[in-house]
Amino acid sequence: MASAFPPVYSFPPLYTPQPNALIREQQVSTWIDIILQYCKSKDSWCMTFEGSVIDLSTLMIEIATQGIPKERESIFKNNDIQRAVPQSFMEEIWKKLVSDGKAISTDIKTKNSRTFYIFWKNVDSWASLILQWFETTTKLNQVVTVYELTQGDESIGWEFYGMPEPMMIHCLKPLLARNRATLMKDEMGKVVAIKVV
Amino acid sequence: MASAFPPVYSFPPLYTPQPNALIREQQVSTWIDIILQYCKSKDSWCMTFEGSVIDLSTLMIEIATQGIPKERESIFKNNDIQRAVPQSFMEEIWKKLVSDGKAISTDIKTKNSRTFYIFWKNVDSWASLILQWFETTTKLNQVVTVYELTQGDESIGWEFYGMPEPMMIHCLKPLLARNRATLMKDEMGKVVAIKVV
Amino acid sequence: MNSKQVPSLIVDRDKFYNKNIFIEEIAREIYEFATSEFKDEQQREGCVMISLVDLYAMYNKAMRIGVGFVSPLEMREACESFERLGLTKLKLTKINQRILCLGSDNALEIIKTKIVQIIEQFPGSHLLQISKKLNEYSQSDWTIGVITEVLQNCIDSGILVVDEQLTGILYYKNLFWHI
Amino acid sequence: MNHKKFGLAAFSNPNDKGYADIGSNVLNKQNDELNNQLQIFQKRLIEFAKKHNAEIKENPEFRSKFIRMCSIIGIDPLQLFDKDKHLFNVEDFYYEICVKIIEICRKTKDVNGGIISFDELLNIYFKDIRKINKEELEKSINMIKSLDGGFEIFEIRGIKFLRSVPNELTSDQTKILEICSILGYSSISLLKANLDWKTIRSRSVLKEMVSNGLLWVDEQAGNETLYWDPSYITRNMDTRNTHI
Repeated sequence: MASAFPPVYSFPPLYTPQPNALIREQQVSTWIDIILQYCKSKDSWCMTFEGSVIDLSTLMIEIATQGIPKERESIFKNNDIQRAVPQSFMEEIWKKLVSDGKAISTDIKTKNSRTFYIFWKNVDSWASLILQWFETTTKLNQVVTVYELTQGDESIGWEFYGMPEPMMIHCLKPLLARNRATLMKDEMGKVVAIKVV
Repeated sequence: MASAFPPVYSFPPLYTPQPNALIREQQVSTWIDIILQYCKSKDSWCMTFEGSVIDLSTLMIEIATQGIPKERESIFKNNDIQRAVPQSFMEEIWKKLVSDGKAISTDIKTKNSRTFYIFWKNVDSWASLILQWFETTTKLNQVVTVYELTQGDESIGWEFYGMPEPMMIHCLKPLLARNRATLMKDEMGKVVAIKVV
Repeated sequence: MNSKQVPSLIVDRDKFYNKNIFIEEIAREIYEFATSEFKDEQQREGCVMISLVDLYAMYNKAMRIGVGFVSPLEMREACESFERLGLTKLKLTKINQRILCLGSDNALEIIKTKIVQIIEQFPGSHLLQISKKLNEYSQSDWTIGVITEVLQNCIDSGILVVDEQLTGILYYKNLFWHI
Repeated sequence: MNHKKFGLAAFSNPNDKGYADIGSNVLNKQNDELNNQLQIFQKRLIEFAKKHNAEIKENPEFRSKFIRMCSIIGIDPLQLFDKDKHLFNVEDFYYEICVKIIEICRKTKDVNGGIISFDELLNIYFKDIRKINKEELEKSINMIKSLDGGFEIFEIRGIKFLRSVPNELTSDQTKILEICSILGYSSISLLKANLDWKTIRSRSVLKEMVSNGLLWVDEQAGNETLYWDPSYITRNMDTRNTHI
């Protein structure tokens, strides 16, 4: 498991916030790289504040039934070298991830959630890829449900296959901004479908 | 308390030995001024290596009873700006204080002590003042005990009032050199009295 | 010699069998490259300053792939011949007797002034903060080395003093001691 | 994973060596595909460069476009030209190493304070670009010296290092790096045990080195703060953990 990480992951001081400002900046960006690569390698869209990748629906069920999610393997804990990132430093890493646009709170409206969608590709790249899907599948000018786009058979093999819907909608923003996409909402205001022109 | 210090005392670089040699020299003399002024304002004759002013007898008692003196406010630690002079730099400052004759080890023979008598007036000035005292009090040509000179009623109001005896004897050196003073010792070789002509 | 194509920025060493001519040609090319590469800095900051080491990497990467890299020595000789060739906007200067830089007139003084201004405004800044302030509009890594040297120069001349903390070296204007 | 879906974005981060994929088949497959694509692309690029050698040489505009394309897709143009099948000029070999060394030193300076071991340069940074040996590396560094940029080679316990910042190490700093070269770290008690240093001295030198970015602090080792040498990150790298 640890071998899937870059060598710096086994470097004990990586887990202590470095006092030297120049090093600290590098250190935070090292953590960001590690998180993005990890999520990508695990085919995961979500990570908890504590650093566990997780299927969002599983998490919901755990919280609903036990009140708290169960303990999971965390990227911030390295048992091989017995080091762990302290909470305050996690805050700092998440703050930077969010401000860099590489993570957003899963509670997109309130931004209160302690779970994050992770963008191991940036939003623009996802948007281009989605556009490419519409072109390849000749779905341009057709109404396509978000479900179809993220879970449908025609998306199998595409990198965004399985992407949670709110994240997908977030990734459509660049297309909306360029007036290439229109969103369709149901009576509750929830986005259910999309048309790309 | 901090307001008793000059503005430079709140200047963070004061606490780092400056790499520029010319600046460093002035920095050390700034420290010396601060130390002398501080001792004077506190009516103190002694300072520990760590920068606390102290009544020598109190210190003796602490060392005798607890083995080490208790922690005190130190001039080298500025909590307002969270800076402290590193020990190696303290060494440098003390070295200069001693070589300038502005401090001597309280252990006058071995010079081993980590406590210093501080001369916020130089030895010659003290000597003249003492001479003046002998003249004013018309004690010339009389044998006067060191106790009388430093603690006697006739010394009240004189700047050297309360000066530790070994320090006083050190201050008499210029008078001895000019053959204006003679020391009287007890059977142990300890100076107990003095005659000034 | 260099006028088959217009305008030919790229010099192909295979065409030159005479070393002096080659050095002259790359001198012009380096000069033009540096001038155009740092046009923005020149306009915005009023000066250009880059260490020869960094320029060496940039110049070869940008201009010499495919025609053959120049050697460090050739680069140095070329820069040394600027004046003789009438290329006067950029000069070789050695900062702090240790780092060779290519700079425009008074570049060191101009950058010093800027850095000291920043430090006066933000006493206790460290290298990263200073370079971010200095490069507010363009984050160019190469300047870090120059900034370090300029800071060192300010310390050597007593304009700045340091506060050594674990966060790094924090810089202050020397307000209390004579230079 | 759909093959067609590897757009240019897949190449977007050239410095990312990816992770060794021992535990993850998916990642393995991904990387294989990525590497295949990369190799095919590189081959094409080299073929293209050979075919259009003359144009590239003659036409500066074309050349700068060609080089820009290389960097847009995240390929260091230097990677395309290796020692044996060099496209243009064989004697440029050392000069290209010089350029690469300078770039590596600049890129890693914030992490290592400007000090990097020969081993790290050779085994980590030059590994994927070009196979070179110690002598070639040293020869190149000596060439760089004529640029007066403060580059110096020094040795600690027989291990060669390159210093790319002009601050010479003090003898105390060197001694600490010597201790670090054994265990990876140093500490006040280690310095006491090995060099008989007093706490004050150790503390002030260690602090100075952290301040200068030469050491990283580790507060999770129990009673004592450990000060790690960043060159340890790659020193013990298992070769099977890196792919070519």
